[in-house]
Formats: sequence, structure tokens, C-alpha cells
Amino acid sequence: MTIWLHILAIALLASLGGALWRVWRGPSQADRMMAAQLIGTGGVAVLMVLAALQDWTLLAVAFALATLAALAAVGFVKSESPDGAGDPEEAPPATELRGTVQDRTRNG
Amino acid sequence: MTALISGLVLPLLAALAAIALPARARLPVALLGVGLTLAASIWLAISVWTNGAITVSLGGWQPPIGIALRADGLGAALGVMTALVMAAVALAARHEMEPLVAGPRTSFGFWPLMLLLWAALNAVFVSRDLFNLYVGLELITLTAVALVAISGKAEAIAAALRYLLFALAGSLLYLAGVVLSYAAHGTLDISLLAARTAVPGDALALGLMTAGLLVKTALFPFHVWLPPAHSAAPAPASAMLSALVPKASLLILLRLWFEAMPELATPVALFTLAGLGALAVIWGGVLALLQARLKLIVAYSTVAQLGYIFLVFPLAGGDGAAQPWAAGAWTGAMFQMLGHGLAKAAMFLAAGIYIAAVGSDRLSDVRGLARALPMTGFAFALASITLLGLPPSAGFTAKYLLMTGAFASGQWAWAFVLVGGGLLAAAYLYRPLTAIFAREIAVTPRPIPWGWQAVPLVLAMLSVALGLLSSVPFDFLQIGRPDQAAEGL
Amino acid sequence: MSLTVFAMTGATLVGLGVYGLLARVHMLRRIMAFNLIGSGLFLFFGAAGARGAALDPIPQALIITGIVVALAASALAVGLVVALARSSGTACLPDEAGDT
Amino acid sequence: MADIATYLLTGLGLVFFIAGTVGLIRFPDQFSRLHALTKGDNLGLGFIALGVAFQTDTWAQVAMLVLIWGLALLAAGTVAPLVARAALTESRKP
Amino acid sequence: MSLVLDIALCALILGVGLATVAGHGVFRAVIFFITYGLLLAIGWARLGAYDVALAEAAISAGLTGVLLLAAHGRLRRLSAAEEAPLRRNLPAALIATGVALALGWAWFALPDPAAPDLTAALPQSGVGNPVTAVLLNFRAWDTLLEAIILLAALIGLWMLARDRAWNEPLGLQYHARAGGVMASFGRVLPPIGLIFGVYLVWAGAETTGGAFQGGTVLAAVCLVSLMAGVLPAPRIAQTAWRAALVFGPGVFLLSGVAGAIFAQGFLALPPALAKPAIVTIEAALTLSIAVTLVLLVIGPPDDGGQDA
Repeated sequence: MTIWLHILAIALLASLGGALWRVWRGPSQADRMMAAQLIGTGGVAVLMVLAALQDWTLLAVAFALATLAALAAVGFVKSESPDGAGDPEEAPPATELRGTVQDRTRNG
Repeated sequence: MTALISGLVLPLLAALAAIALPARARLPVALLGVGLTLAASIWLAISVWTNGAITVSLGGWQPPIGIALRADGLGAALGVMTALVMAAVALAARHEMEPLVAGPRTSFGFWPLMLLLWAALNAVFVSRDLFNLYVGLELITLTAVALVAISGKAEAIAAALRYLLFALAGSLLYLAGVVLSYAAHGTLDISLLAARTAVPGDALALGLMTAGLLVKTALFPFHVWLPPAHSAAPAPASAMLSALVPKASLLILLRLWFEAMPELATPVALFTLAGLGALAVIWGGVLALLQARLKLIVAYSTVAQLGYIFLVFPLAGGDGAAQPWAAGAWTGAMFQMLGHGLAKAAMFLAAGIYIAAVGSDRLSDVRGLARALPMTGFAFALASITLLGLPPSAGFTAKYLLMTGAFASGQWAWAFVLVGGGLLAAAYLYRPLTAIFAREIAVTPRPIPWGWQAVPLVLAMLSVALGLLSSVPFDFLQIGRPDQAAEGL
Repeated sequence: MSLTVFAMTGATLVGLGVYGLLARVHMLRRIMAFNLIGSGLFLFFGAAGARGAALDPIPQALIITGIVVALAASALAVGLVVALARSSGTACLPDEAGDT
Repeated sequence: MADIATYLLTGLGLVFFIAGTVGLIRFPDQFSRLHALTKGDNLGLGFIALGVAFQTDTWAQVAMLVLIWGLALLAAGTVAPLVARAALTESRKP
Repeated sequence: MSLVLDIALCALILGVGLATVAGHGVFRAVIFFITYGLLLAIGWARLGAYDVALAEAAISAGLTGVLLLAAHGRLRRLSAAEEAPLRRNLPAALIATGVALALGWAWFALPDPAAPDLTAALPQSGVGNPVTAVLLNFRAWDTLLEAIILLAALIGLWMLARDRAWNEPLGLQYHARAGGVMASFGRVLPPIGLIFGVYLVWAGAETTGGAFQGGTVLAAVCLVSLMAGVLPAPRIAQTAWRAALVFGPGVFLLSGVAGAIFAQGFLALPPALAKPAIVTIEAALTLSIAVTLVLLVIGPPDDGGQDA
């Protein structure tokens, strides 16, 4: 079991490496943030595995990571809004946006 | 012990109260905190004078488990100097930081920041723990940076950011050394480190800590952040920044080289430190000559004046520590620390009065102000005497003792630095003094309350008195001094 | 052996941070570089503290203190950068704005 | 028995994670990437939590695992549409 | 096997660190920095330093990340988020390599570990978690100053406000669609975070946790709620907020003074009273740390206007 958990953790880390490629590549800021979200979830998974491998108190770290990853995503959404304080659900109305679903390159 | 703890607790409590209490209670509670902390600092000095150095293990935990504090003559003397400067700053700030003058933001932030800075300085003066010193230095850095930025002007923000950049780089260098010494020796206590078994990594650790502290002390060539930061702050803040803040990192430097790891003080290392000090004396002096604003001249002179203190390393450090001249040279450098602190604070507070009176500190605008504000002009002149090292000031005692050490140890080169630095100081102080004491007034000043004008004068007089009555402070500084050498000179 | 890996990682992170601090002029970059240096040092410290028979809690406590101090310094630095950008339109120090 | 369940469930979780990452790398536009992401990693995390749960010593640890997964689901359910909308706004900007 | 895991993890950490420094674009660097904190937390878990892992996950990955994201957003709106591309800088590379090599050398030059012997002291400390014993008892003075540093940074940050904005609410004026996803999240998350934060403080005496970690989690959920427009933004003029800021350090300081009056000295805790005293101090500190961190992240009062 110990060996499997090690392999599992290594494989999960490798999968995080793939997500890191998307952070590097972009192209849009949302792409990078989504990849960071995946890395956050993957980190939680790694910590769960390490908890089984080492010490169950690591679950507290996993919990904290999950909470703080949510905060980072909300912070991103806020900073993306025009005044830095808004909510993408407010305006403009969603109907206007249909058909513009192609990502454009915009590095920041 | 109570005096030592009071010097730490009282400013912290006053700062917390100044943050939490409503606006009308802020000034009274801050001034009360200033008064009580001043009393505690003097009380600490008296108990050190009567009982010798005071050591406290916090929480009853001896090092290496806990943190030890120790007030020796040097720490207590710096504490008293700090208290005098802070009290003067508070009296000046009572006028300058009034809500109607400075606005609600500045008048809110100044008092807690000042009190927190004071607590951090006192903590550094007595701490024996390298990591605790790091925490203390960081508190000093953050409060000092905030005090630079407090005016809100664009150049103040840029100066504060540059200061923070250098200070954080210095902190990290210092921290790297702390990490290495704990990893090697399992202790952070200066006294325990002195008794350690030396390992090869010690030189790297000491080198990193020294480099970090030099950045924070603004020794040449790391001085570039200091003049813009010190001149961009409001005058009472500048007084604290220039007179007190560099002394904290300098004190840690002394503790490292004279107490924790004296055996690493090779002649080359000591020569390098003093050589940088000598370059600072000259470079700071030359740049001070080129400035057109009073505060910038005074700020560049800080770069030069701090340089003198580094002469202590070859004159009293390493093998020289056991020599008869070491006590004199060491004490001379400490006199320079104390005298410069008092005189520099007096100068900045005087500059603050000029700015309040004519709205500018350009030399062309302060012309002739000695006629309208004679006490301030006299204060500036008296403080200049200390910076020049003329008798009977503290600056004279400092340079005399250092000069004696230079001759006695045969290190003549440093004597030239002392003389040359004095001549440069005469040159760069000549312009502001002739401007202030000019016959014609350039700008008619607003009236300044008498009590405010007296503040820098008292500080400047203290810096002279320190030289006049030098035998008591001389003996006081010897209390708990490392490597007690026979006083031969 | 694992400890050596972590210690070398820490040392390399410090080097990366130093490079970022010296070669980058955008102040947010430099704040991140400071954090890289700090965390690299802490990683080195943590590895050193784990060498003995039992894990030494003192480095851990010092590292937690250091992390909090770094956050405080970063917050003030970020505030200063935003204030600088607001007053001068750039997030680089005045004499460096033109450089790389 | 418990070990076999762990092998199977965590293995399945890993497959979902890898699928999510492959989707994140391979899909051409960001909205299908977002889709891959929210499905893949949350299912993956759920299976890993479930698999790890077979190794726990106490029920409190199981509860903690469930709680963490629940929190991750809640966060993903909230954040994904918001990030998607932010992405939409971003792609409309000139 | 575990060495392979550590090497893989360290390779990721280094790759992310390199990308943070070398990649073009400040935003990309910020995202890499967030993932860096996350991977580092896993590194701490591998080193067995669970309390540090918790602090790193909460503070470096979480709060510093949000701080940098928000700053990037503001800079972009001020058109100050762009930067010149990285040019090769040989002196910087030489210095950086020298520093890294020196540290690497120092590692191999380290003598045998010489940690202080805490076996006699720990049972007297009142808590079972040795890290908490060091933070709240053996080296409580460091921890007290650390809490003061957070406070000093906040006062310093407030000094960067414009004078005319001083009486405005702190930070940006967050708003969200009422009943929308964000607003609901802002309502659901705080109770969960509150329970978890309190658990971390309570558990910190015996196992992984502590005041700073718990305070950070509380701060995180409060920030989500503030950003979702659920909590109103505080103002500096509100006495309750300022009192909450100084409450923790004040309790800590006064309990230290009580130690000087009633026990062996400043910050001394008699073994019989140590546990309740530490839990009380931690509870008070947690409140203040949470409030301080929230206010540090949202920034000084802002009226949204431009400078002339």
C-alpha cells in the first residue's frame, strides 16, 4: 500500500505538471486561472494521499488549501471585472455575449 | 528587570491605545506613553549604573530554549538617547502633527507608528537572540517605511518603496546568516554563540548577517536609499529615522563582531569595514556639499557621520580588543553614536521649524531666519559643533578618543579620515549656517510657538553637554562591555 | 538524502529569487522575488531542522513567524506599489522605469 | 479488502485527474477546457477521497475527507461559472 | 520511492519558481506564484512540518496570492501592469549563482545537528504541540512582536490613502448580483470557515493548527464574504474594528505583564495555568489576526478617484 500511495502521489504531481504547462501557455488570463484551480484541487488530492501515507493531521492542510483556493479564484474574478470590485454575473446581460466564444490572445 | 520590561511594554501599550481610542484621546494617551517610556528608559539606565548589566530570561526559559534580554551600558545608553530624541520628537509633533495642520490621516498614523518604532528600537537594544533581533528589525523597517511615506507625496512614496526594497534585501541577508548559525549551532543566543565550537560555515553566516546589516545601516555603497527617504519624511519622522533607526542595525553589527563571533574578526575584514566607513565619510560629505535643501544636506551628513563609527572595527576589534587603546576607541565610537543621534535629531527638528515657518527648506528660502527664530538658529549651530567634532561637544570626545586609538595602534590612515571628514563637515555645514545667519531675511516667517523652538535647542545642548560631562557616560558605557581591556589611555 | 534534495531546492530558490530581484524592475516581480528568497531560506532551514533524530520544533516556529512577517512586508510593499502607480503611472522605481 | 478498494478507487481518481489535465492541455478553446477541468478534477478528487477513506483509523477522518470534497465541489460549482463569465468578458475586450 | 516523490516535488517547485522569475507577463508570474505556495505547502508536508505546511498553504498560496491578484488588477487599470521583456543580465546571474552555491556549500559544511533539548521543558509548557509550545511559551516575545508587525504594516498601509478618502470605507467597494452565485457563496462559506478556523486554534494546542493558521482561514472566508458584497466594508472611524485589531496583541501583552506581577517574570506562564492561558491568548490573537489580515488584503480607504 505504501508503494502504491507513493506512485499515486507522483502520478498526481505529474498531472499537476501538465496543468502547469497550461499556466505557462495561457493564452488568456482565465486559462491560467483555471489551470491554477486544477492545480489547487490536485494539491488537495496529493495532501489526502500524503495524509494516508504519513499523518492524518495533513487533512487540515488539505482543508485549508481548498478554502484558500476558492478565495484566490474569487479574487481573480473580482480583479478581472472593470472596476476591480464587480461580479461577472451583473452586467452586461448574458444574451449579448452569445457567439463570442473564441479565446483571444491577451497576455497580462 | 521591571525597568527593562517597562521600556518594552509601555510604548506598545500606548501604541495599541492610540490605535483603538477615539481621536480626542489619541494625543493625551500618546504623550502619556512617551512620558512613561522616557521615565522607564532613565530608570533602566539608573539601575544599570547601580547594579551593573541586567539580564532577563523571558518567560523563565533560559537560552537556547527561550529568549534572553540583557541591558548593558551601551544598550541602556542608546535607550536613554532614544528616549530623549523621542520625547523631543513628540513635543515637536504635537504642533506639526496636529489634525488641523497635518490632516486626520497623518495625525492618526504618526503616534502609533512612532510608539511602535520606539518599542522596536528598545527591543533591539536589549535583545540577545539573533532571530528576535530579526523580528525587531522588521518592525523597525515597516514603521520607518510608513513614516517616510506618511506625507503622501509622490516622491515620498517612491523613496519609501526604495527604502523598503533595500531594507527587505538587508533583512533577508541577515536572516540567511541567522538560519546558517542556528543550523550549525542549535542556538540563537549571542552569549551561547560566543562559546560555540567554530565551524567553517560561521564565516559565511557572519558575512551574510554583516552584509544585511550594512544595507540597513546605509553604509557606503548601500547608502543610496537613505537621503531621499530621510528628506522626504516630515521633519519629526526624519529626526527619528536619521538619529535612531540606523543605530539599531549598527548595534547588532557591534554585538556580532565584538561579542558573538570575535575570533572571526580578521584584519582584512576589519579593514574592509572601516574602509567602507571612510569612503562613506568622504562620499557623504562631498554629496552633502552639492545639495540645495537643508534636509538633504542633513540627510547626506548622516551617511558621512555613520561612517566614523565603523572605524571602531580595526581600532578596537579583532586582536586589538585586548590592547590598552581599545576601550578608548570603542567608547569614542559609542560617543559618536550618541552624539550624532542627539545632534541629528536637533537639526531635523530645526529644519521642521523652518519648513513650518517659511514653507520650504531650500537654502535660498531659509536665509536670515536666525534673526526671526534665534533659538532655532542657535540650535542648528550647536548641533553643527557636534557634527564638526569641535570641543566641547560629544562629537569632539568621540573623535578625540578615536584619534588617540588610531595613533596608539599605529593605524595613522584613520586619523586622516577623522581630520578630512571634519574639514568636509565644515565645508558642507558652512553653506546652511551662512544662509541661516545671513543679515537679510528672504521670506518673512510665520510665528512659531516658543515651546516648539526650544525643543531642538535642548537636544543640541544635550549633545554638547554629553561632551562636557564625558567622564560619567564614559564609565557608564563600560558596563557589561565585552573584552574588558585595561584602560591604559 | 531527501533532506539534501530539499536543502538544494531551497538554495536554488534563493538564487532564483536573487536573480529576479536584480534583473526585474516591475515592483510586483520584486515582491514575488523577495518571497521566493524567503521561502527558499525557510526550506533550507526546515531541512536543516529535520536532520536530527527528532524534528526540531524551533525552526518550524521561526519559519511560521517568518512567513507571517513576509506577508506583512508584502502587503505594505504592494500598497506602496499601487500608490506609486497611482501617483506616477508606473510600477517601477523612477530611475529604473526605462530599463528592462 | 479495504486495500483493494483503495487501489481501485484511487486508481480511478487518478485516471480522472489525468483525463482532466489532458483535456486542459489538448482542448482547443477555453470553454471546453473549463468543462474538462470541473468534471475531471472534482470526480477525481472524490474517488481519491473515497479510496483514501478506506485507510482511515477513525470516523472523524472520514468525515474530514467528505467535508474537504464537499468544500471543493462547492468552490468549483461557484468558481467555474464565475471564471467562465470572466473569461467571456475578457475575450470580448479589444 | 519516497526519494523519487521528493525529487519530483522539488523539480516542480523549482520549475514553478523559475517560471515566476523568468516568464514574461506579470499576471502569469502571479499565477505561478500562487501555485508555488501550494507546492511548497506539499513540500512542508513531506518534511513533516505540518504546522508550517498549514501556514504556507493559507498565507503564501492564499492570502499573498489574492493580494498580488488584486494589485495586478489595480495596476492594470492604472496601465502600470506591463513590463519590458527580460533581458539577459550577466552580473545578476553571477551573483544569484554565487549565492545559491554558497548556500549549497554551507549545507554540506554543516556540523552534526545540535538542536536544543526540549524534553524537560515541553511537559512544563502546557501544550502537546511542540511548535505551539515554542510560539506561545518559549519564544512568546517573538510571537507578540510578530502580531505587532502585522498591525504596524496595516497602519503603514492606511498611511497610503489619499487624505480626502480617509473617511471612506476600506478598499474597493465590492458588489455582486444579489442572489447570484457569488453572493450565495459569500453566505455559505463563512460558517464552514468559521468552524474550521476555530477548530484549528483549539486543536493547535495538541496537534496541527494555531492562531496564525486559524486566523488566516477566518480572514479568507471573511474576504470571500466581503468580496461577495455580503459583509459591508469597514471604515477606520469605526471604533469596534480598531478595537478588534488591538484586542489580541493587548491580551497577549497584558497576560505577559500579569506573568511579571504574579509569576516568575514577563511572559511567564505557570505550568498549571499554561494551557488555559495559551488557549485564551490564541483565541484573542486569532480574532485580531483575522481582522488585520482582512484589512491588509483589502487595502487603504479608496474613493476611486484619480490623482490630479
